[in-house]
Parts: sequence; structure tokens; C-alpha cells
Amino acid sequence: MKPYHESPVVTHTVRVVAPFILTFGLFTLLHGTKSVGGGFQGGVIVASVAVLFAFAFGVSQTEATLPGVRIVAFAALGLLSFAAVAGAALVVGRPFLDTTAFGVSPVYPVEVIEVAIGVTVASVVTGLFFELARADDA
Amino acid sequence: MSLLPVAVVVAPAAAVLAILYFRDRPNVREAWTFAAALATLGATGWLARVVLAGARPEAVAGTYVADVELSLRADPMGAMFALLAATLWLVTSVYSVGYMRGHDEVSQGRYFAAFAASIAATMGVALAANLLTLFVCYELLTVATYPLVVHSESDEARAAGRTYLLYTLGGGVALLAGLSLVYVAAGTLSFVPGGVGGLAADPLLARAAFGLLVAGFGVKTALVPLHTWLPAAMVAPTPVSGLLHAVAVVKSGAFGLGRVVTHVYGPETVADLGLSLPLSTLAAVTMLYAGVVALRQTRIKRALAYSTVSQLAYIALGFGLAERTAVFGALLHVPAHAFMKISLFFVAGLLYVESGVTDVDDMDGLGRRHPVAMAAFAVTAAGLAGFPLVAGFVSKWYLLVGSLRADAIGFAAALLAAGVLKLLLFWPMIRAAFFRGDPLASGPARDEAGRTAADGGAPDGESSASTAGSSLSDRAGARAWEAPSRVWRESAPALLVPVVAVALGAIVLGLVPDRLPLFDLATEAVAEVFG
Amino acid sequence: MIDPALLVAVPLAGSALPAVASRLRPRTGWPLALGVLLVQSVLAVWVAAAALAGDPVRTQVAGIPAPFGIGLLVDALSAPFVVLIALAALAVLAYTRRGGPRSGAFYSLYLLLIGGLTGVCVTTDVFNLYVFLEISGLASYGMVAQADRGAAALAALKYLLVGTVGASLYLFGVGYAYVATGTLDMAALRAALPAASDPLALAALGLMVLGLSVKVALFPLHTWKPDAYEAAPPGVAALLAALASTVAAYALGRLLLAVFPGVAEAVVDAALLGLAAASIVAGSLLAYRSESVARLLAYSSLAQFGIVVVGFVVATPTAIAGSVVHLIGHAVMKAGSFLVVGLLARTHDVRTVAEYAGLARRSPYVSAGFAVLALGLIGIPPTVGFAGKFYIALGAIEAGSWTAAALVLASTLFGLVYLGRVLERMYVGEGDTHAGPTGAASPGMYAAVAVAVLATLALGGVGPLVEGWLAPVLDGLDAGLAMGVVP
Amino acid sequence: MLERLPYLAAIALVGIGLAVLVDDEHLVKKVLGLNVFQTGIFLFFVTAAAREGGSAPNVAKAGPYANPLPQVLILTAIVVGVSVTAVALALLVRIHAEYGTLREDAVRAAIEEGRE
Repeated sequence: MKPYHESPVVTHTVRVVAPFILTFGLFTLLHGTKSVGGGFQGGVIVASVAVLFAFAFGVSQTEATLPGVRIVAFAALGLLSFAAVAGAALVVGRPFLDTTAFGVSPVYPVEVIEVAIGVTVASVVTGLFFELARADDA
Repeated sequence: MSLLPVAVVVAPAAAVLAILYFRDRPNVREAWTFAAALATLGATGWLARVVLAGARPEAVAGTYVADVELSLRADPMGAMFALLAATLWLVTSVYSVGYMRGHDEVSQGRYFAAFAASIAATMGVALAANLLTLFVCYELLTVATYPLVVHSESDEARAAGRTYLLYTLGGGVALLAGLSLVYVAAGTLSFVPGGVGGLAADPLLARAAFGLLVAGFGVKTALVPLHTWLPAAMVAPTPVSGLLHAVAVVKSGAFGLGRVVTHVYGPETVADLGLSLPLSTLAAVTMLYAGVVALRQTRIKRALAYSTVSQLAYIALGFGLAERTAVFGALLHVPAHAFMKISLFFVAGLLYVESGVTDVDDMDGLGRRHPVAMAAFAVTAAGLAGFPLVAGFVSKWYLLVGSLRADAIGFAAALLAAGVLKLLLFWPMIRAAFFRGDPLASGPARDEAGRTAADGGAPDGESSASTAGSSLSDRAGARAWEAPSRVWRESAPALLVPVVAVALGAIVLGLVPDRLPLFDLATEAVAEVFG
Repeated sequence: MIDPALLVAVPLAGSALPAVASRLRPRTGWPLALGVLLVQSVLAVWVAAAALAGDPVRTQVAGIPAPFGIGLLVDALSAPFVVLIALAALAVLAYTRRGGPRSGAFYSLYLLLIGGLTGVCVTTDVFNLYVFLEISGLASYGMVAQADRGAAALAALKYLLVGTVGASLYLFGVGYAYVATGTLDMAALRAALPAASDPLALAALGLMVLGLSVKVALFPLHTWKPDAYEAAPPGVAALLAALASTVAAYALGRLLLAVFPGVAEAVVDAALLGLAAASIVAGSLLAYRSESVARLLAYSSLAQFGIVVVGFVVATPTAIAGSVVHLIGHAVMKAGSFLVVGLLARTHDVRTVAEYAGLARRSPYVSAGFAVLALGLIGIPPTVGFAGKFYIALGAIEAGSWTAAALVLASTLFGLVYLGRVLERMYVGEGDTHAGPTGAASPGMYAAVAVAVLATLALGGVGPLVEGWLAPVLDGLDAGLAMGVVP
Repeated sequence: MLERLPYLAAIALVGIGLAVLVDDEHLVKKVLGLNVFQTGIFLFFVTAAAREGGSAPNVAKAGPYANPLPQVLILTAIVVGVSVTAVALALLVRIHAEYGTLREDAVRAAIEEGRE
């Protein structure tokens, strides 16, 4: 492992900026239905936070908090919940992925799907970053 | 839906599995071959009787492709070919056992299995109810006979196998194209005595289809430009050359040609479209060309191969003329030539196993060493040339009368010329065998030949026997030591008995043809087609 | 009735399970994949049975009405392929239990591929087809790279680059189609295209056909296939050889028959016939000259897909039935052949044609299986290889296009040349016959090969069946019905 | 002529992308070429969606909208493009780890040696 010095400038700015990026990511994610944004863009922004932490505090340290199993589990969770929402429409007897099937206005099921996509994208991108980072040291 | 035709095809096919299963236990394996041969003979005999009684048993295995069924139907023509193949299979099995054991060949299990598979495919060709079923069995016949051609696995055999596959599958492709055209033009592929009708509507398409079909079947009938695979395939063991390359494979080509002329196009359509002349000319050219080339051959089997090419052209000519008597002559020539040619091949095989003789000019004095075998050789050779009292004369007579009735004098002359060519081919062999002294046999025939050859020296009389030949005569010599040196004790019974049986068959077919079911079946077939 | 969307959703959702499960408890990837694929097979057969019985199963995803939403349709043309994908996946799965890669991620990719391919078969929206093409593409790039040899990574990259160019060209064609007609639904496209301005429609058709030709690997655009199939693990090569190009060829057929009839027929037909002819000849020639058997089989796919494209270009009902039969038959035979190559590489460590010498004595049963598959690929009756080719040749003759018919028939001889060489070497070559088997092979691997061999023989007579199934759809298409289906 | 310009740009990008993809020996440059090629196609779609004076298709805003459908299609296509590039980069990392170089001819030579 390369000796990793934590230059105070980098660590402090990351520690200050991270929460704002995270909220902005969630904001983009949740406003997908009405305005610019959506699951994919929001997820990528959220993933960028993890990458920032890796730059600031070292890859292996960040990876310790986000082990491979958890990342893949999150990805699977997102995918399965998306499938669950889409399948639920079928259970109710409406065509697959029909967001108007639940009596409530379609915005809510779509929000759930956006979050699911966001989780999946965030975890996949983070996992990809850690995979490539680890491959470099190997 | 009667099971008889199915039984005829399934009996040899089932034998294939049994032979493969018992391939390491020779006696059980041979027992299965004989059982299958007898069963097939019985089934075909019964089939012939039923067909002669007027019935046409049929078996349909469901629509296979483009609403054309995969089906078998026994009509006189098919029953005759099946009966012929079955009888000769039995005789050849006996001979094969003798040949294989005498020559202790490698991988005999594969040999007998492929043999049974080839017979099953031939039965399929004989009893096919439509052109497509015939094509399917025709291709399977190629696949089944390939292992036999490359049996000895030498480079020469491999090359022969490659030519064999390329030619026969190339023919298969032409045949497929032809039958597709026929299907598109006539809407059906099933055989109808006297022709399917509706083919003359579009003459260009019909002629193209006929050309393709003749090319497809011509490959296996070894018509001139497409015949080179047959002499090359002589590298196969002799029983294979005997039954397959004189009877099953090449006859299925000729049989297919007959089916096209009599049951697809019908004699009138062939005449109207003016297709009779080109086919007959092609056959005549093949007869004469092959007859001439046969004279130049040094090895016995290659000479016989070219003589087969020429004899098959007789049949092609008979069908080409599309005249009642000529077609009858052609149909008769199928069994006639089969019996005669197979006995010649058997004798050639016997000479190879017993005395290591493979070349024409090694045949001096063989008459004394193998009197019975050479007598059979002489008789059947005479028959091939058209001598009376042997099968060849009968069919040739009808062919001649037929070509005269079709006022094709040229073709009649070609037939006679071909007969003369056969004479020129066989007479030197017979004279060498009987009338020229055997320099080796100064002392008691068997031991002397054995000892001198054993020490590998090249005594003056023995000219350039091929290396395989000399190592064989060592073995023949070795056996000579054990066997008592009686002169007439010339060869293993398993080889001699089939030779005699087949020669007798040729003679019976020559003397009293009309008593045999083959003759009646041929008459029935012609009556059905020409009305 | 089942919603065909499930056919796509089940494998895609299922693909999440093996990756996670295998990290929690090792070796649970395979059973999960088996479970998902069994469910998929039951669904596929159920939907196909309904579709082939005459009333196609159709739905609009998310309930959005036709011209706007994405429609899914399982009719007589797509039902056989949906079933083929599910069953081929099961057969190859049996092989990969011992034979192929076993990591959880691999089985996730496996299910992703099946989901993507089924999606291509059932969708009626041309852009949705692009997305599914890319999903199955991505999964197959990942699977090719699973082999531990370095060459697999380069082959996967080459496959990725060429495959993505192909899919993007197809997307470019979709763009032109959209600009020309304003819709993406196949039925609406078919109605609007003839009225659209010629250059746009021709550009759309040309680019989409070009893109799919890359995926089908017709001759000049085939360079990715030999490297990918040779470097990939045998199980993956078998699955891709059976399904990847087959589904792309189906999509090409669907476009030519249901979306673009009447649009610049002559130009595109001539071009496609040229591509097909080049594929048949060059594929056979390249196969003849290749040393490794896997590469030989990959090149042979070029020729076989050339024949299928000829069938679709001739477009008479018999020829189309022939193409469908040949696609299915070829998938079965080619998958079986690759499995045999993998099996022999594993048990006797033989890979090139030279090393196959005398193999028939060392492993008689597997060699016999390979012989049947090879005869099928050549096109010897009673195998399914012959049925497909015969129908296409017959259709070509009915349509009077003699060159096409001659080409298809001649391909039998080409097949004999390059496959006969291998068979002759196996049966008549004198290899070191006493070299016993070096590796072990699981019963699952033998079973997969046996299934392929039996299917090659059993499907021989499937011709009339497929012709019967397709008749209503093709008549409907001729009568101008949308997707040949009575609404 | 002016409104034809973006289409020309799109075709140019497609051409450049393919040229780089085919011609360049360095594998990373090939992947870059692939991205340029895909961007060209995306540009074609987006220009097709543009309208004279049209604003972004956002419900909140008024006025004539640009056509939302091609833009949404391109959103999905971009996602596909990103994932393809991710897989390509992962493969590149593995090739680099295995052969130490990213030039295709060098890698191919190494494979040939490996095979003998």
C-alpha cells in the first residue's frame, strides 16, 4: 500500500463539502419526476462522495467501512425493490410496471423506483471504483 | 400402414447396434450379422411374394419436410432391388467372415456395423415411396459406406475416402437441387408409375431438373465424367468392393435413375422433352470409354471396377431409351450384373488372400492352383461378355431388342462393341490362368510356392508382386505347411463356397430366368409403368 | 394469461441473487441460477404454447397505449426463440456446473444475458430492442472475459468494441426511423414508413441492418466472433454460439418482415444477399484454414448465418420457415459442438485439428456425438441441419432466385470440406491411441452433449410444424396486419 | 444552411470516432474513439429533437418545448454508453495487469509468444 499522507487541506475541505454534496445528490435523485435529475444522476453524485472520501482518507480505510459484500448487497437490494414495485402492479392485476395501479397518484411509486435506481447506481459505481483501485495495487 | 417394408429396413439397422455392442466378441458379432441377413432375406422374400400377389404395402413415418412424407412403399421395382441386395448380403457376409479372418483385418466390428448400415440404407433406397425419402437414404448410404472405403486407414484409403465423399455428396447436392425443382414444378415428389405428370408444363425447368437428377444419380452410377471415385474406392477390402461397389452403392444410383425415368418423369415425358437421346449417348460413351480404359489396368480390382462402370452404363442406356423392352432389359441387368460382378470380385479377393495375387499379369497358372475359383471366374467373365447360358446374355438380349425397337441402331452397335471389349479384357486373364504353365508349381503346387516366396527371393516367374502381395504369400505359404498338400484343397471354404454359390446364381439366372421371382418382379414393374 | 414482461423481468431481477448469495455462502450461485432458469423455462413454454396455439400473447409495458408505450409480443415467430433461449440456458448450465466458471458474478451475468436475449425476442419497440441488445451484449462481454487466460480479456475487449459499434449503428438507424416517421413502435413504423421520404427510410433500414449484421457477424463484420469464441470458457462459447447471433438474426428477420417490407426492397436485398454469399464462402474458407477446432466452429457460424439471411431475404413463406428452423437447429448443433470441444479439451487436452487424430478410439461416445453434430452442420438428412437448408433452398427456388438456391445447396459441400477434415482426422487419423484421458468430466457435461445430439436428430422433422405455426403470422403480414396479428 | 450544421457535426464526430477506433494502436484511445462515435449519434438525436425557440421540455416552464422523446432516449443511451465504457476500462486494467502494456500490437505479440 502506498504511504498515504493526509494533507490537512484535502481532508478538511472533504469533511466540509461532503454533506452538501450528499444532500445535493439526494435532491437530484428525489426530484427526478418533475425536473432535471433522477435515479441515475442522483446515484452517481452520491457515489462521488464515497470516492471523495477514498481520495481524502485512503482507499483501504474507506473500503473498511464499505466492504464488498455490503456494496453488492445494496446493488441487489435496489434492483430487487425496483422489480418488487413493478411486480406489485402485476399482483394487483394491472400490466407490469404500471405505476397507476396502486390508487395513489403515480408519483409515489415512481419515487420509490427512483430511490431504488439511485441505490443501485451508487453502489455499483462505488464498487467499480474500489475494484479498479484495488486492481492497481495488486 | 403395413410393417413389412419397415421390417426390411429396420432388420439391418437393428443389427448395426447389436454388432457395435458385441464388437469385441467376434463369434457373437458374426452371429448377429447372419441373423440379420437371414431375417432381411426372409422379409424381402415375403415382400416379393406379397407384391407379386398385387399388394403394395406402404408405411408412412409422418410428414418430414414441406408436406412430403418420409414413407416406404413396396412396388415391384423396389421389391426386386431389395430382394437382390438381401440375397447378396447373406452370401457376402459368409465371404466377409472368411476374408476378414483369413486376412485378419483390423477393427472388424466397425466393418460389419458399417456393412449392415449400408444395407439398411440400400433397403431404404429400394423401398422409398418418394424422391425425398430416396434422397435421405441415398445420403445415409454415403455416410454408411465411408468407413468401409477408408477401412485400411492408409493414406491411399484416406485420399480415396475424400474423393468418394466429395463426389457422392456433390451428387447429393445436385440431387437435392433436382428434386427441389421437381417439387416446385410438379407439386409432388411421390413415385407414380408412368410419371408424375405436369412436368412438361415448363420444359426449361423440367430439363434442368432432369439434368440435375441425372447428375445426382449419375455420380453413383459412375457415368463418365463422374466415375473416377469408383476405381479409387477399390482400395477398400474386396467384400466391400464386391457387394457395395458392384451392387448396393452403384446400383442404388442406377435404381434412382430408373425411378426418375419411369416413376417421376415417365417414359412419354422423357421422350417429349427429348431427354432420351442425351442420357443414352452419355451411357453409350461411358460403356465404350470404361471398356477401353479397363484394358489398360494392371490391377485386377481396378479392371473389374472399370468393367463395372461400363456395365452400369448398360443399365443407364436401357433406362435412357425409355422403351418397354429396353427398360425391361435394364431392370434384368441389375441382378444379372450383380451376380456376375460379385463373383468376379469374390474370386479376386480369394486370389489375394490365398496367393497374394493382385496384378493381372500375375495370374499365370492360377487355374491349376485354384481350379474351382478360376472356373467360376471364367464362366462369369463369359457371361459379362454376353455368352449365352449365363445371366449376362439374357439381359443383354432384351437391351439389344429394346434398342432396335427404339430404332437406335447406334446404341445396339455400342452394346455389341462393349461386349467385345469385355471379351478383350477377360480373355488374357483366363488364358494366363489355364493355358500358361505355373513356373512356381514345378513341384507339389502348394509347398513349392510357399517356400520360395517365403525366403523373399524374387524367383524369375514371380514378377513385381506388390509388397503387400509378398507378405501375404508368406502367410499363404505358412498355411500351406499346416494344410495337407492336396491339389484341389485350394482355399478356405468360407471363401470358396460363396464364389461357387454366386456363380451358380449367375448360371441359373442365365438358364431359366423366368422361374426366378426377380424376373417376374421385373415384368410386373414394366407392366405397371408401360401399361 | 401470463404477462410476457415476466419473461424478461424474472431473469433480470434474478440476476441480482447469485452475485450476493455467492459472497455470503460460496457455491450458491449455481443453484440460484438453476432455480431462476427453471421458472423461466416454465414461463417460456407456457407462453409459447399459447402463442403457437394461435392467439399471440401481447401486452403494453406500464399500461401505456400502443403507439407511445413499449409493446411486448410473443407470436409464432418469436415463441420458438423464447423457448430455445430458456432450454439452451438450462442445458449449458448443466455443463458449467463442473466445466465452466463457477463464480457468483458469472451466474449473474448468465441470467442478465438470458433476460436481455429474451427481451430482444419479445419487444416490439425498436429502441427497446437496442437497449436489450446492449444488455445482452454487456453480459456476453463480461462472460467472455471470465476465462483466466490473458487472451480472453483482449478478445472480450475486441468483442466489446465491435459489438458496441454495431449496436450504436443500429441506434443511429433507429434515430433516422424516428426522424422519418415520428414513432418507434414496429407496427406504427410499418404503417408510416412507405409514406416517409425515401432517403430517410433507406438510411434507417440500411443502418439498422448494418448494425444487426455486426451482431450476427456476417462476413466483413465478423472479426470479433472467432477470437471471442476461442478465448471464452467452453460453456460461455457454447451459450453465445447458440444464442447471441441467433437472436440478432431473429431481430434482423423481424425487421425485414414486419417493419421494412416495401421500403427500398431491391437495394437492401441485393446488399444482404451479397453479405450472405460472402459469409457462406469466406466462412467456409476460413473454417477450412483454421487450426483450432473452436475457431473452426466459429467461422462455420458465419456460413450458417449467411444461409439464414438468404432465407430472410428470399422471404417466401417456405424460406422464412426454413430460416427459423435453421436458426433453432444451428443453435442446438453449434452449442453441442462447442460443448464437445470443451469436453475433449478437458478430458484429453486436445484443441487443434491435428491433436484430434485418432480420437474416435480414445473417446468413442463423445466422438460419435461430435460426428452426428458435424453431419448435422454439414446438412446430411435426417438431421435438423438438412431440414432448414432444404426449406430455404425450396423457398429460393419457388421465388425463382437461382443464385440464392445454388448458394444454399453448395454450402453443404463447403461444410463437408471443413468439417469432413475434422471427422476424417478423428476416425481415420492415427493418433497415439493409447493416451488415456487426462482430466475428469462430470455427468452433467456428458448429459448436456447428449441432449444436443438427441435434439439434432429429433428436430429433423420439425419443418412442417414450424411452417404450420408461421402460416397465420406470415399471411397476416402479407395482408398488412400490424405484426401479422389480428388486433 | 445554419440549422444543418449540427447534423454535419454529428456525422463528423461519428467519422472521427470510428477512425480513431479502427486506426489507433493504443487500447485506451480505441475506447475514447468509441465514446466519440457514440456522442456523434447522441448529437444526431438531440438535434433532431431541437425546435426553433423551443425551451427545455419542463412542465414548470411555458412555451414551445423541444421534443422530449429523443432526449429521453439519449439519456438511456448515455447510461448504456457509460456502462460499456466501464466494462471496457475494467478489461483494460486487467490487460495492463496481465501484459504490462496497452498497445494492441504489443499485447497481441505477447499472446502469440504465450501460445508457442
